[in-house]
Amino acid sequence: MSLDVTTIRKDFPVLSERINDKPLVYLDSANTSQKPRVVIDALAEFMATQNAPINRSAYHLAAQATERFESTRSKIAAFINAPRAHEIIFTKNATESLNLAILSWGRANLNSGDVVVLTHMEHHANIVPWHMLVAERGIVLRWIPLTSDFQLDLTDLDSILSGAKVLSFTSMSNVLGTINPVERLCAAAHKVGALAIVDACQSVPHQPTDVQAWGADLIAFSSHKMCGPSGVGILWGREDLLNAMPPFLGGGNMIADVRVDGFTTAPLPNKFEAGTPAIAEVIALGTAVDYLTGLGMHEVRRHEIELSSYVLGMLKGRFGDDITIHGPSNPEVRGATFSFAFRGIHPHDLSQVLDQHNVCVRAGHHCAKPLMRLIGANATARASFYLYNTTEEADALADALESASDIF
Amino acid sequence: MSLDVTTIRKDFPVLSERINDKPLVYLDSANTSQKPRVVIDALAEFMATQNAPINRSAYHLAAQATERFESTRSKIAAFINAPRAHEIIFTKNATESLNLAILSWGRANLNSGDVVVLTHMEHHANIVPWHMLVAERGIVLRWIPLTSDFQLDLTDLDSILSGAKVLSFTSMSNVLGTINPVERLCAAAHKVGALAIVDACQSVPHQPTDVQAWGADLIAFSSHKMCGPSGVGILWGREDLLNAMPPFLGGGNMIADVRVDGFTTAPLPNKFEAGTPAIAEVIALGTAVDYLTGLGMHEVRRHEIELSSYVLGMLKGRFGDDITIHGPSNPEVRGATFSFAFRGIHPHDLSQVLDQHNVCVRAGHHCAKPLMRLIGANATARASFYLYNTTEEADALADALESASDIF
Amino acid sequence: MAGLEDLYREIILDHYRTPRNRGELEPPAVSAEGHNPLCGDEIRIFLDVRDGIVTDVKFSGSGCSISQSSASMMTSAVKGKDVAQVRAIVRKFKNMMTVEEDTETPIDESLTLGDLEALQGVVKFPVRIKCATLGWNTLLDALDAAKA
Amino acid sequence: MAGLEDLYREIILDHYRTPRNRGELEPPAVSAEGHNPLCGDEIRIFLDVRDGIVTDVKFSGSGCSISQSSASMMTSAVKGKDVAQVRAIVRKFKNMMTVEEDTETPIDESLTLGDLEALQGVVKFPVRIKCATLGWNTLLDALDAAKA
Ligand SMILES: Cc1ncc(COP(=O)(O)O)c(C=O)c1O
Ligand SMILES: Cc1ncc(COP(=O)(O)O)c(C=O)c1O
Repeated sequence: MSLDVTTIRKDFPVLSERINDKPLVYLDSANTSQKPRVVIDALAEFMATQNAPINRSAYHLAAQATERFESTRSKIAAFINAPRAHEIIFTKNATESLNLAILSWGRANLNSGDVVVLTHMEHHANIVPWHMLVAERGIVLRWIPLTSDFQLDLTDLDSILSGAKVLSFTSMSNVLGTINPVERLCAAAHKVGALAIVDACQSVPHQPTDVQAWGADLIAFSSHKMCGPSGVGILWGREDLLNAMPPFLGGGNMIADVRVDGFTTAPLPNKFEAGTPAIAEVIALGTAVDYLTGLGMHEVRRHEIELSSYVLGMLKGRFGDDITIHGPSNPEVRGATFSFAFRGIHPHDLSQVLDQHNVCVRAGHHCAKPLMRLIGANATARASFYLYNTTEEADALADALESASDIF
Repeated sequence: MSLDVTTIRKDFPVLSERINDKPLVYLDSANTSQKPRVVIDALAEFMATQNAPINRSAYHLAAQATERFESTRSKIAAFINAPRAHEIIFTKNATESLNLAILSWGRANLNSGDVVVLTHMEHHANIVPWHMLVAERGIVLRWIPLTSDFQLDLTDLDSILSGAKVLSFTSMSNVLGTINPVERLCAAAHKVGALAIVDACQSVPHQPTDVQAWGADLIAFSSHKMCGPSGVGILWGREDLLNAMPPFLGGGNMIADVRVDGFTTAPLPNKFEAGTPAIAEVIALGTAVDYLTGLGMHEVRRHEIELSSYVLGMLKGRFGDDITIHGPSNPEVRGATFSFAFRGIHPHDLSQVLDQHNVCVRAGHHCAKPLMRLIGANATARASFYLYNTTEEADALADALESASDIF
Repeated sequence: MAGLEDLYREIILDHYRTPRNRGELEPPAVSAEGHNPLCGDEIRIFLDVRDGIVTDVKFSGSGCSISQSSASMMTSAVKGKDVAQVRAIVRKFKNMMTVEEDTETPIDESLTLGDLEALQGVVKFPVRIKCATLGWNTLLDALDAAKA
Repeated sequence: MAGLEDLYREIILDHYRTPRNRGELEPPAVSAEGHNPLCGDEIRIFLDVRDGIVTDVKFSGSGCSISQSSASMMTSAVKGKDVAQVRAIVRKFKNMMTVEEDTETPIDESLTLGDLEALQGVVKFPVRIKCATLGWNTLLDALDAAKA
């Protein structure tokens, strides 16, 4: 059974918006996804009729809010096949999740000269916190290079990993679309006794996730890229690992006891959830997970493979060498995210022209400047597709591209 | 002109909810406030028709989202009389704001033996991060004691502050209701060359705020306590101070450049806003600020003084020595937040019985265990009133309290 | 919505008003301390284990009617039992409270919880489950301390 | 919604296609580097200041049509002017772009921006203001470097 995209599109109010009487062609879901009506309603409904604090108060309204909040934790655990719900930590975004994982674990475990391996296709969120540890503790970074088809070059993996304490990498590149072999990488990390951290931002919204099959130690992703509200990130970690990590932010909810001379931490997950969380947003994220589960993540993935095949063929067919797509040519090893260069037109100008046709693409470095330097561009234009996008929208992108040449 | 509370109550959908056919009496706003319809609508409307990333993309939808997001920054700046909008940093809650201020500034500026002064009425959010610095760097904490009327005892202020590097304190106690003399405390801190950090969580929603009149250096507060959505906190800091502080979380949006061998930070405010923020929630917080400004913060404060006078007199009148209110007896130096002990009934049991009457109060340590030890209780019951509460609701609280004696 | 009568059964209020085994034990008895981080309740369990038998048990601290009565009933239920039996009772009680983590090992159906069954109503008030189980989790810590 | 014709005026595209003063200057000329963190554009401004006069100015780097043409027009506008005049022009331009921070000091009304006025349309595309001002902010850094 494949996705019924016509019906799905009706679930997303913004997709029916018209600007200057033309339909919106939203191709920026790798940045942030649109939200289905059920998620918006869950959020508004909670705020209007059930709003209450969690964990702290005993009255009915608060107890109900706590239960609903915790039910999202269980839903997320099931969604990524995490063994225990209390291994799910809610943060504000994937960036905080990664900082928590990297800085909390790193400050407790890494010392001068310790080697951390990253890849050349990481997002700044999986680079800058490591740079901070380079400055703080003198750790050393190594980088896995790329092949000419924009995949990780694993030829020398063993020697790159040798002696490493951590391998931290993205499951799917937000620039190239490349899907990395997560299981293989986690296994290789574990073989040398290194921790495996996965930036799962770009894959969790687009394909089934099984952290146990991956064999990962810590993974991070964001609600806002998977049909959920903004303001929520997720960190999953192995229970023993999270238990051994020092707390990251201090305050209410994360303590067992506080005295004038010290504090003790609460058990998981509270230990890592200081302060009042994004209560309504987490609850609405639960609705987003239900929505995605209802569609079926295998079907979402299949839809995006079909879209990728179409987009790759169509763009090459129409524009030949006038377009350069920075990413794998095989739809099976990539998501439907396409960075490209077109007829020498600067991506910023390109996206401005596309916007006149209501075609929304991102132009820039996509928070991956080291990768951009490798590609040899300051910026690319990026069109990223999701479960609600169609081949007609890909055509609209191509039509709009055509018109850009008229100006420049 | 005083508040028209009857009309205001209609703005808050949850206040019309009935449970078991009895009205809801929400007296837990010090924990989290209810949300007016305009805020819920702004959030839902943005998600349904204007949802887009900010800062990163050039197309119309994204530009519009960026503008609306930034307009909240300006509104918040005006609301607290901050000189520059880019001094406003959005976080996930006041707890993150305090951790950012304390850990970022503290790690760069505090060393073994350095003295930090807190008060005996602080929330865990303004204690635990300091404990973390005690463990990390060997700083020393001193505590300003309380008077018998639950105000700060400033008799020995000069000697407590002598040699201190920081004075960090709450503008209003979330347990006692006590409003502290912020200007005087900031001035005293500056006299000894100490930094003045204000936990403004409990005062910003309830009275006019002027950070320049206060003379504060850094202040923190939360959206969810001031009619805004959950998932957003605010840090304000003096520009020069924020510029000199190292970044706190690393990732996208906070960088000027990232190379394989290091990074440079973006200017304020981005430097402290790593990753995708709570876009829709920040925009809806702007609507909450408009709402509060429309009512007038002076009027809100006056309403709460009137409520306080009534509550204090009525509870004492009905229950005499059967009730002990842990907080100042003078409505002019307190907010409408009342922690109390009643006829020896454990607060948890009390709140359970009140809940049968739909009266929502918090029972517990209110994230202020050092203060609770001073009061000599593990827990108190706390009824906290806001702009939408009435004297009738105070009476409903008293009626419900009466019925608790029947059980215990 | 569950009514208060489900929560505040007479036997519970009786144990709250007249706690059994309240007090402390001197070493060589062991002890453990438990906190309910949400409401501030604190409890201390004292345990005298000799030849694998819990010969004496006491509790101190302060808390709500549910945490105090549950601790009181618990001490009555485990006093004089051998450690294996005590652990089985804890499992059975936590299972009734829906919070037993080990869901693989079967629960001993032959055990009866007696008065403790009065606490079943707490399950309808999920926030209070932590109150009811505070003493029990602390007892487990004390048992571990006795073994060490 | 503003149309593309407001943004991509002919004079802008002309400076984009045929940039003036593109290149580098050797020391003793000073230089400064600017980044647009949002889109990745980079620019480098080279400045030769002698006796308070900007005797030569060049720019290098890469970016969109707006950032490149704005830098190109800027170099034409400031070359040969004295430093005070240059700073006044920068202020006037940034004021037109709605991003001049110093709103107290009056803007010199007698100054004319000439071709640069073509960039006024950028204001209707707020995201692009950073593109238009990138070279100008970098010029200010270079002026500071020349003074030091
Ligand atoms: C691969 C990758 N990692 C991390 C992030 C950061 O996510 P967020 O901005 O939600 O914190 C993103 C998205 O921006 C991403 O694409
Ligand atoms: C005085 C005070 N400080 C800090 C906080 C923490 O705020 P938040 O939970 O929104 O981070 C609160 C509220 O819980 C508070 O009342």
